[in-house]
Amino acid sequence: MSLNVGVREVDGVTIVDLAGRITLGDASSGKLRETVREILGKGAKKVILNLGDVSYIDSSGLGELVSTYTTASNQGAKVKLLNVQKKVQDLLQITKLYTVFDTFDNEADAVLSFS
Amino acid sequence: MSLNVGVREVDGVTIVDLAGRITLGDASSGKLRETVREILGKGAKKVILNLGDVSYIDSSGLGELVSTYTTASNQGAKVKLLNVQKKVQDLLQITKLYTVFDTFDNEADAVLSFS
Amino acid sequence: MADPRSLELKLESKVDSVDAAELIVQGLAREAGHPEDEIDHLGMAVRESMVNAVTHGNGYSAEKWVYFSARVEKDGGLRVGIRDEGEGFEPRGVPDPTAPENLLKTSGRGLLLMRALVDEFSVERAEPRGMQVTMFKKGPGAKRG
Amino acid sequence: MADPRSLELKLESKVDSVDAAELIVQGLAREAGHPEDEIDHLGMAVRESMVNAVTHGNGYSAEKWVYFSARVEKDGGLRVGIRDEGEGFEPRGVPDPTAPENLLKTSGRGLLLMRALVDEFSVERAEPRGMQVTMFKKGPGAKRG
Ligand SMILES: Nc1ncnc2c1ncn2[C@@H]1O[C@H](COP(=O)(O)OP(=O)(O)O)[C@@H](O)[C@H]1O
Ligand SMILES: Nc1ncnc2c1ncn2[C@@H]1O[C@H](COP(=O)(O)OP(=O)(O)O)[C@@H](O)[C@H]1O
Repeated sequence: MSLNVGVREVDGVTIVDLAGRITLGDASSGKLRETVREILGKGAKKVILNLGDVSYIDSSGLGELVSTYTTASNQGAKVKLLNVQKKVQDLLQITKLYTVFDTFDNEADAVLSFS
Repeated sequence: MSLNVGVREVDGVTIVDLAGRITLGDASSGKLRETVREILGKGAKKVILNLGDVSYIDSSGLGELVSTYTTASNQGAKVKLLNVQKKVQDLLQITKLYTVFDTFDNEADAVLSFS
Repeated sequence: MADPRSLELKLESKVDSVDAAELIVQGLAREAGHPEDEIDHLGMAVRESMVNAVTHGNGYSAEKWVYFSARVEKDGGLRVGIRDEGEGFEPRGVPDPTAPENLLKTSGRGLLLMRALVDEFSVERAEPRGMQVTMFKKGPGAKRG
Repeated sequence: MADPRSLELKLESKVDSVDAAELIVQGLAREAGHPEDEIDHLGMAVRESMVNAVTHGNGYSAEKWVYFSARVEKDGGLRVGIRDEGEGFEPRGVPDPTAPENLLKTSGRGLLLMRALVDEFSVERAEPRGMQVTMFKKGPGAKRG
């Protein structure tokens, strides 16, 4: 149960590609948190979390997403979500977190939304 | 995890219809054994076990089939198998029990084989 | 028609037990013919409840057990029980995580998710201690209410 | 590519633990993309081994545990370990159940089935007591040997 994290940049926007599960008790949460801290440390202000390959998330994982959001906000940065799978979308709905996150189905739209 | 057992007669042959799982630790094994004892007690000499709806069997279940076979033999009766599913057939193969049991895919053929 | 079956386990207070309970329930639901998205939902609800039992309830203690039970009914309905040996808590005292002032908290969404993901849900104090969670997912043939 | 994951459980010496281990392994194998008939075979092998640990090994004793572990590798290969706390036995002393003189025995086919149903199998005495069974099923992409 691991989370793979990759980072790339497109037109001044930092895209974090996530693949796997974000749940309690594995190294996954730590990895996401650390990556985002690093990115923000380098001065990134526009961040997209690509959840296209995140098949599973639990309430701890949702907490991690929120933590990413608030950490970024505190440093004047913005976090948006890309390619949220139906299963995860359902959880954002139930928890009303969809009111917190801008979400996109298309990478180009997500990148453009920052300008 | 239950086994359902039904008994009927066709042309002097007693057909025992089994449905479910035959495994250790549930009431299933007892049920099969008891039914066969009853049938033999009533003088049946030609018995078919219809395994068409038996989806799962373990080594205890195989032991039950063998026990049925030997109990019957001791009373001059014969037990044959009908509609053995692929999964169960594989186990008969591995254990060479296919050399003990006559098996049929067709009820009419199975019934005829006794005459 | 599903094969009625049930199992009861005493599980250690650790994350592996969470995974185990989730896999077991998913397997039983699949066998009973539940559709894939319902299997996922039930699995998630069980996961959340097991996490609470292991963390908040038993505090990962090697001296405390999680009592897990699952029962498949004739029509495929699936009842799951999860009991811990912790201090217990007052469910009515848990703040609503969807209230605007709580929306940016990093925890507190487990009970909300459990309630939303199954057909029946209850959480109450257990004897002699701890909490008892019970959830029920209707059989695949049952009309949704 | 499968998500590598693993779990270790201490299970009671009862039939419910057999069902639990089988469901867990089937779930992991399904997640890792094994085909249905291989999932069945692995599940059966695990069932047979758990039955031996619970009955012959631990004699259903409430004081003895079955130590179960499962590990999914990157390529989907699945390794399962089952250890009991019984007296142990000498595997080479077990009669061949396919020999003509044993064919009508009502038991003694478990080890034969386990060996036939997985890709690698071993059973050996464990420290400080009991038996350790290890089985391995290759990942769904691996060439069958
Ligand atoms: N089994 C339990 N034992 C003790 N306290 C619990 C238990 N389950 C839940 N709680 C309490 O209820 C709160 C809310 O739980 P939950 O909604 O699952 O969110 P979270 O686990 O993220 O805090 C927990 O923070 C905890 O204080
Ligand atoms: N874990 C174990 N501990 C002690 N003895 C065992 C164990 N597993 C197997 N055995 C011995 O090996 C024999 C053969 O086992 P097996 O092939 O599984 O068939 P069965 O369980 O039907 O007898 C058993 O009868 C038992 O004597």
